[in-house]
Amino acid sequence: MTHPYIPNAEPGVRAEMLAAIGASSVEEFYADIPADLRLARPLDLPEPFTAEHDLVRHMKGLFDRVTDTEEALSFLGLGCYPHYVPAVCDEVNSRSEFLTAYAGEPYEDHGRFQALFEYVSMMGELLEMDVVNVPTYDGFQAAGTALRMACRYTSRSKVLVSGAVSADKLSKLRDFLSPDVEIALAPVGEGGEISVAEFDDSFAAIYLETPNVYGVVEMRGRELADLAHAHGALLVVGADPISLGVLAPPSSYGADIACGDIQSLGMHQSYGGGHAGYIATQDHEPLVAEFPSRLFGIAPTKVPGEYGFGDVFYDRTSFALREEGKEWVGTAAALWGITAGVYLALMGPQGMRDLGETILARTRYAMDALAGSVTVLHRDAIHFREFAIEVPSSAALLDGLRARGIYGGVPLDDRTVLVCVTERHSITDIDRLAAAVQEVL
Amino acid sequence: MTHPYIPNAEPGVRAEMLAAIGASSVEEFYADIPADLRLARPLDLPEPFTAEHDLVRHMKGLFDRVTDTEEALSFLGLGCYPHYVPAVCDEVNSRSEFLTAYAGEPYEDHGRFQALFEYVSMMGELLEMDVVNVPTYDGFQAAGTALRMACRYTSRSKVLVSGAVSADKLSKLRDFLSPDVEIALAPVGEGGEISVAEFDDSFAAIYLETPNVYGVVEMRGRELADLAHAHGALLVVGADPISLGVLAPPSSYGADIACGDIQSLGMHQSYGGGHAGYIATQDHEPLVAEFPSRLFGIAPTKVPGEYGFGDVFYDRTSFALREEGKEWVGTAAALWGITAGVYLALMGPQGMRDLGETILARTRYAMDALAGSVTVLHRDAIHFREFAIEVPSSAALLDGLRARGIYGGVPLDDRTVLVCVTERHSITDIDRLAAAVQEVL
Amino acid sequence: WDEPIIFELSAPGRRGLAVPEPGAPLVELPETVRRAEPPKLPEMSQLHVLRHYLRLSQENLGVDLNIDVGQGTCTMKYSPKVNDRFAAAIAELHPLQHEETVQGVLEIYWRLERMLAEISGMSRVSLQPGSGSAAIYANIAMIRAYHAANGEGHRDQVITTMFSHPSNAACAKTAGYEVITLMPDADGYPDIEALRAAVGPRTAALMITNPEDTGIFNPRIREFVELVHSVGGLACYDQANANGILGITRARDAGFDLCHFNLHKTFSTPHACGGPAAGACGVSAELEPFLPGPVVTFDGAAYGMETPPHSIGKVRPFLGVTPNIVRAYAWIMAMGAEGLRQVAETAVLNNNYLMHKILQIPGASAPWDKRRVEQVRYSWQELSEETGVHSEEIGVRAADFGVHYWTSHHPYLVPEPFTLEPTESYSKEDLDEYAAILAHVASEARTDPEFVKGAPYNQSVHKIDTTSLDDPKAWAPTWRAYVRKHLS
Amino acid sequence: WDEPIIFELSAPGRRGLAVPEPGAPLVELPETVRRAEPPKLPEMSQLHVLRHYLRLSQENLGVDLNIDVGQGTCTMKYSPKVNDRFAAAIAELHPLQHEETVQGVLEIYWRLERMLAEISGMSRVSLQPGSGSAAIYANIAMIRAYHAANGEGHRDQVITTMFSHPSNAACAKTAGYEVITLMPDADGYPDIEALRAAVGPRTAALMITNPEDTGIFNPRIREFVELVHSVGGLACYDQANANGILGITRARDAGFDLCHFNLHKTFSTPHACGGPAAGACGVSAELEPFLPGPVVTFDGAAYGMETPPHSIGKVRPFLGVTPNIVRAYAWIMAMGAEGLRQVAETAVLNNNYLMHKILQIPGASAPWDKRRVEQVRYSWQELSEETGVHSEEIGVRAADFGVHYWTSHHPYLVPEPFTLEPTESYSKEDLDEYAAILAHVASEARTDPEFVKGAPYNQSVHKIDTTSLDDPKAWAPTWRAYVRKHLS
Repeated sequence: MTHPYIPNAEPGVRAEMLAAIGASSVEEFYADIPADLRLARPLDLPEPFTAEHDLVRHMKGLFDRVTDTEEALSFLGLGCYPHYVPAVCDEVNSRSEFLTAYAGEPYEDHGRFQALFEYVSMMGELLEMDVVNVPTYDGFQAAGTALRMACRYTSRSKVLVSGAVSADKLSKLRDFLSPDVEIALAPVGEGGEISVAEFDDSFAAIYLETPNVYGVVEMRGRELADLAHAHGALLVVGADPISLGVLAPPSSYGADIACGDIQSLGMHQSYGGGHAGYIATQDHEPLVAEFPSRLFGIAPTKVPGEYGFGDVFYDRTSFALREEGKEWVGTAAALWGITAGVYLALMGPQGMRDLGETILARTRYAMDALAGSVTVLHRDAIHFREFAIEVPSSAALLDGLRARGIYGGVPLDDRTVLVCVTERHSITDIDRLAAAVQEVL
Repeated sequence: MTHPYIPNAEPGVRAEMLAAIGASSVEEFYADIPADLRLARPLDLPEPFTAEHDLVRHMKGLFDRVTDTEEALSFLGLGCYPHYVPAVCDEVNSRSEFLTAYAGEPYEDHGRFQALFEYVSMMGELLEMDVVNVPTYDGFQAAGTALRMACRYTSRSKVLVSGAVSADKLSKLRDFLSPDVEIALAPVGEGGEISVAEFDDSFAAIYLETPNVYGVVEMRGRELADLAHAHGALLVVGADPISLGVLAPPSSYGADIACGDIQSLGMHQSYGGGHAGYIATQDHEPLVAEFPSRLFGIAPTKVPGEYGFGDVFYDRTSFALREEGKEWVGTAAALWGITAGVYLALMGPQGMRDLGETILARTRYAMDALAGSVTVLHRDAIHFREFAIEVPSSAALLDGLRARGIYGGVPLDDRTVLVCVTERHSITDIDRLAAAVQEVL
Repeated sequence: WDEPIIFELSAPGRRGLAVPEPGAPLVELPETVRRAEPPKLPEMSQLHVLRHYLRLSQENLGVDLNIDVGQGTCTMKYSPKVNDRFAAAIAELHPLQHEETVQGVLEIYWRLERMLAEISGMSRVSLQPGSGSAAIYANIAMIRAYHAANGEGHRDQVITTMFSHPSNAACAKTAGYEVITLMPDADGYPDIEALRAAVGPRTAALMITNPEDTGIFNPRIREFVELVHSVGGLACYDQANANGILGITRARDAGFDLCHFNLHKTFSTPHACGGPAAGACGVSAELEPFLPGPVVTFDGAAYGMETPPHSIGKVRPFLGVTPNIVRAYAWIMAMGAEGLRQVAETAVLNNNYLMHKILQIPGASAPWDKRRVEQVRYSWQELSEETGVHSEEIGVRAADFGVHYWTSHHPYLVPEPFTLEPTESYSKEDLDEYAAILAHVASEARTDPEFVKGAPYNQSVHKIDTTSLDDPKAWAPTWRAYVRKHLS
Repeated sequence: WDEPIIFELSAPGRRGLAVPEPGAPLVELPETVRRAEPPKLPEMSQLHVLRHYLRLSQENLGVDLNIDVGQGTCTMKYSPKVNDRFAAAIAELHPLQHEETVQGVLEIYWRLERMLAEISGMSRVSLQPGSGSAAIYANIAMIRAYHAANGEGHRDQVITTMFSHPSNAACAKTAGYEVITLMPDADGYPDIEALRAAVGPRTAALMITNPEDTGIFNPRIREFVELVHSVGGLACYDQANANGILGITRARDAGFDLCHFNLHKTFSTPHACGGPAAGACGVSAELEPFLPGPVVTFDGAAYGMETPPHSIGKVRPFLGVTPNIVRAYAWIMAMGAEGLRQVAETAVLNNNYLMHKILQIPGASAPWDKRRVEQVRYSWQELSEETGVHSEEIGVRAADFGVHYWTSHHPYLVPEPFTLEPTESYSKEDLDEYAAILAHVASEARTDPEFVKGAPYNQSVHKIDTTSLDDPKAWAPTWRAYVRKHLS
């Protein structure tokens, strides 16, 4: 049978093509592969499900053995968030034209260039910064690259990183900044904020996040920007753009580079498959020169008034210069950039503000609701979407909640659990969590 | 708040538009509606869920209270069938361009005309008939209209209808053929086939289905065609096109009109939402004149070799002639026609034959598997997809099966249950049903 | 794209889908019922089928793509994407599942029925019909059954108006009635004197739209109803044009006995290239027993189904076009009472704004110069007389600019008609752009009429020669007919 | 469509989505952290956002729409639609759910890992990297960690070839290595003498593609690996070009210690305008302890996760780009061993057939005149010298006919390059059509070179003036920069 995915597997057309080429068999084309490298047996793979229906049944059998966050009530966050994804976001990113395109020219793929230009432009408005990259892989990579940018820009090789960063991200930073960049960790203060004791001219940057890993909104951005600048260093701020309808953008208190993950802006959790990273700066040429990612810009065409698009400052990239480019560039997460653009266009300024207010209010409500039975950490700080609680045993609490159909949070350690509340959690959901926590403890 | 679905509800733009018109308020436009017809209070409707997320939660709450045929193991058929729907079918019919279009001209909606022309053309190949309508509502309507076509064509007002037709369809026929057409019922013979005792020149048509309501493939089509023709009547055959990869098309044994439902060809069950009706004849002008539906034909354009499309013989329709047209025409089920076209193109001749063979084999397997514990009706006949079993109590059996997660079939009466088997039912599924039936009885 | 007919893309041996192997012994078919020759369906790989249909889709417009105000009477509005998800959620529900396994869906039916009853003022609603016309037919069937049950089977006339949808006339005729069509009076209203002359002991019903397809609301509608009631007839309201009067006025309040809605118009379910649609029949308490069966019941705890005692029976398989029932329900739930009223008011504002712009185009008029509700049937009569360009040609030329319109149903009582209904979904900027395109084409018609008559220039195909379509020797309603008549 | 920039579609007060009301007291933010001015995002109704993006989508191609053989090295193949369903099925899974609630997904990871290990001959596979380049980086990070663990941290050179993807060079550099790039020898193979000269005690690894981006398979690949091994270096195989050799030859069998696959190339996950993609790193037993963590474990009953003892740590959040892991798994399960071999053979047949057609076009050549596997880097040098038309211009003109191609990465070692890789997804008719379009454009270049240089004529926009994009004073990488520099 001719496989539905391989039109020219049909023997008749195969013979016709071989005849046209003048070859006797496909084997001829493999003549350069030495015999001792040839695999003499078929690959040892499972029997295939060639019939689409049989494949669907097989996959369904696997998916029947998961219980997702719509079946359970989930308060899991820590870098992957259950914000509501508008139907229009899914509609646009599932369009074949976007889903299956790749790297065409700004003519036949004008739509991709425009959609990504619009994405970076909307992010620019949200961040109040003039330069935003076509997305890199994720927020981890964005932070790593932002710090390397700062090092290249300042010609220094040491960075001060907030201790209120997730362990996984720190692991990525350690690997990615190796071997040449040293990481110093700034401790977390009593209030849950970064605390900077020592700083000097050897540092390229201060890196902090807001809201940080404990959900705490950092209050001293301006002060740290001034400190960094006084020492010729940059302030790099990791910020989830979902918060920027209500929180001040990092640029407003002097951050030189903003970065983060855009999964919140219209991407599903997808078991970690919805991530993409942004990096933003002002339009300062020496700093722009340090971006490894592609930057899309608007340009005139030969028809007056018509907009075309193209790569800004392409000769920074590894596509242009191989190892002489900045880091590397390749396929990353463009579709999520387009999707985030759709999300921001749907929300508009008003939607972003309303959303931020709802999240702030519900986070506070949840903290208050849980405070009756557990210790809520950093309770006086302003929290956005996440907060940590201290419990006798993280595992015991979470196991007990899971038995009640609740994914109660992410264990940060044996006694600390991070709880995430978004606009998708109704007051009833939160009350249910609070009641269940009380019950389990 | 300006509703996301109503751009001009925004007060500023509203005022601007009113000013442009020179009206002081929207009330002016309602001046023709007498005060005593005006509703003096707001409609008494539930509080809305304006936030999309809240609506999603509400709907999810409702959908949580259904258990569908992927959660249970279902053997339900009787006019709505669980055939496998290829992903490409869903992809095409969910395209905005098709889903939200309506009735444009053959220029800006060239794609719709071509897709529907291709659908009728593929149906024509399957049926070996030259004229196929743009879909009507469903198979019920198709049968009703086919019989009215036969009556108009023969100028007679009596039809012989097989008793092996579902009660619901018979109900529709009775209503739709009122007040002027008389229905005589032909009994079902021992073997499960139609049995025609008396027939004369007063009849406009014989109507039979194959496979019929018991899943039995009618063997005497040619004989009944000859009988009908001998009396100046037509043979009208209801046939599910899904069977025609293996079964002979009605035209091959002399049917004058074929009709039926195309839900099998790529539509989901959708709680009865996947139906569309086809009617087909040969290219015989007086019979073509009796179609009420639109017929799409191919036509030249002013560019040589280019294909355009348009309505064939438009002046039959109620759009052209109001009550002087044939029955009526209106929005029916075009999207399912397009989808069925996609389905047939995916399947091709080989797929349709393979599918038919699989269904025939599994139906037989299921009959044999159940024959151990219940009486299988018409067991010697050839069955396609459905068969009836006789049990002590339909309700008791089905309740017992349902408690085991199986929808065992549709009760035809207190002691007869119709069981449906398609390519989606694996041998294991069938064995599971057989074991459960034995257990329940 | 210059996309071939699908049969031209076929090559032997290819296939788009594999199906499960039997896994059981094959069944031998006797020759009498075995297909002799395989059907000549196209043979294509999966990507190629997909590509073909994606290209065709791109050769189509749709509400989501253009400023779709030109499909007057059809209430082209935004079908929220989220509602498609809800429709998909019931894809695997079989309509004959036991009631206890489908409580959520029955509840949607029940609640939508109650909401439509409130919107129309009617007592009960059936959601079974597959479209607006099917709902009209169901209404006339109920009227027939009602009179028959009352021993009034002799009533054999149905009265309608020329600006009511043709299905009112056609369905009545199909149901066995003689049809009397009232023409508009000099003011553009249905002629009440003609009605007075028409009613009598043979009158079964009045079937009427209001506002009519002209967009004019008949202010004497209650008199019409009363006149028909006075002779024992029923009054049936075609509410295809309800979008401008939601929450403003109700069918039952004007005395109607039956009405229908098109859920794919007023209640936003997608038009889907011409269906699947969904219709709803609303009836007064008196007509409840005649509703198509089954209807959904609720005993305060569980939902069920029952068939009314004098039901006309099935008008369609199963309970209704459920995906659209679900969508319409979700749409109303996203709007609420205040939202529906905003829909109506905005649709009417948009229409009047657009009318204001269109009437500034030289050569365009809105006959009868009456107030309009949610749409207008305009006329290019003046322009056409001056230039020889017909309305249909102007519409085709407008398509070159990415929009279109349709003229109206035959007969063209309004000469050189075009019918615009902007609904609440469009913005002021959309209406401005649409009016500007028509103004541009109208000016082209004056400066170069032949150019406009030769349109389109910017579409997938050029001007079509339709003569063969009405010639039985030449017409080709399928590819096989085309091959037989033109290629062999 | 002549679609404006989205900011131009904004009007005050409109919105595309409403969000849930707080339902709890609002939190007052101190001024230091409160946003002062609302962001200048567009204000649009939902339909208008949708319409804008649907129109943009129609201004884009993609595998599903065109004959996408021109994106050589990228293995543009059909991504089965059914696999998108599977990807959607895990949309609501959080990556930190307890292992017992995600057994089915862990099983997919586990099984895909085993299948890729069999396909490459490697011992273990990590599916964490977000793309091919990220996988290359993970491989170099493992190499670095391996040498460090063995006290060989002084090895500071990585050797690659000019026709390996630039990310091999760039990632090695980013990881702190000096990069040595081997140029092709006179026959088009990587120069083994140059390798011999390059290897030594400073050699950390060889990072190489085979077949290279020219489509030429290096028959002495095992010697390359052995040379590097002989000085204590590791050999790392970039398998971006694996599509033609699936089931034919395996990385480990040639002695490689590490390799990577691009799941969005060889294993059919969609390219998505440039990601999300997915990469897989395969390693020998010796390198297993260095894999990124966590990896999936299976004890015969349940699936779990663990971090290898000397793991380089996270290269990405969580376990991997799961939607693409699911798609790649489903694709292999639809193919099986025989199917994969058919993929390879057909991709190679298609490539050789297309090469046969392309080389008949006067002015086109395939430098080095060697046998090719799954793609070819061609040259228009002859045509360009004759006509002055550059390869890039020919590609842009081809877009007027609904296809396109990509030239290659810089530097253009093959002069006036274009790189075609037809994969197994395309039919003979597709290849014929594609070759015919290029032949047509090439003949246009001869008859009217200026016309070709002025292309495109049939696209959404005309020839772009790119000068401003490299000028810091004029470039506009966002709309706000454009407004500031050009509109105010």
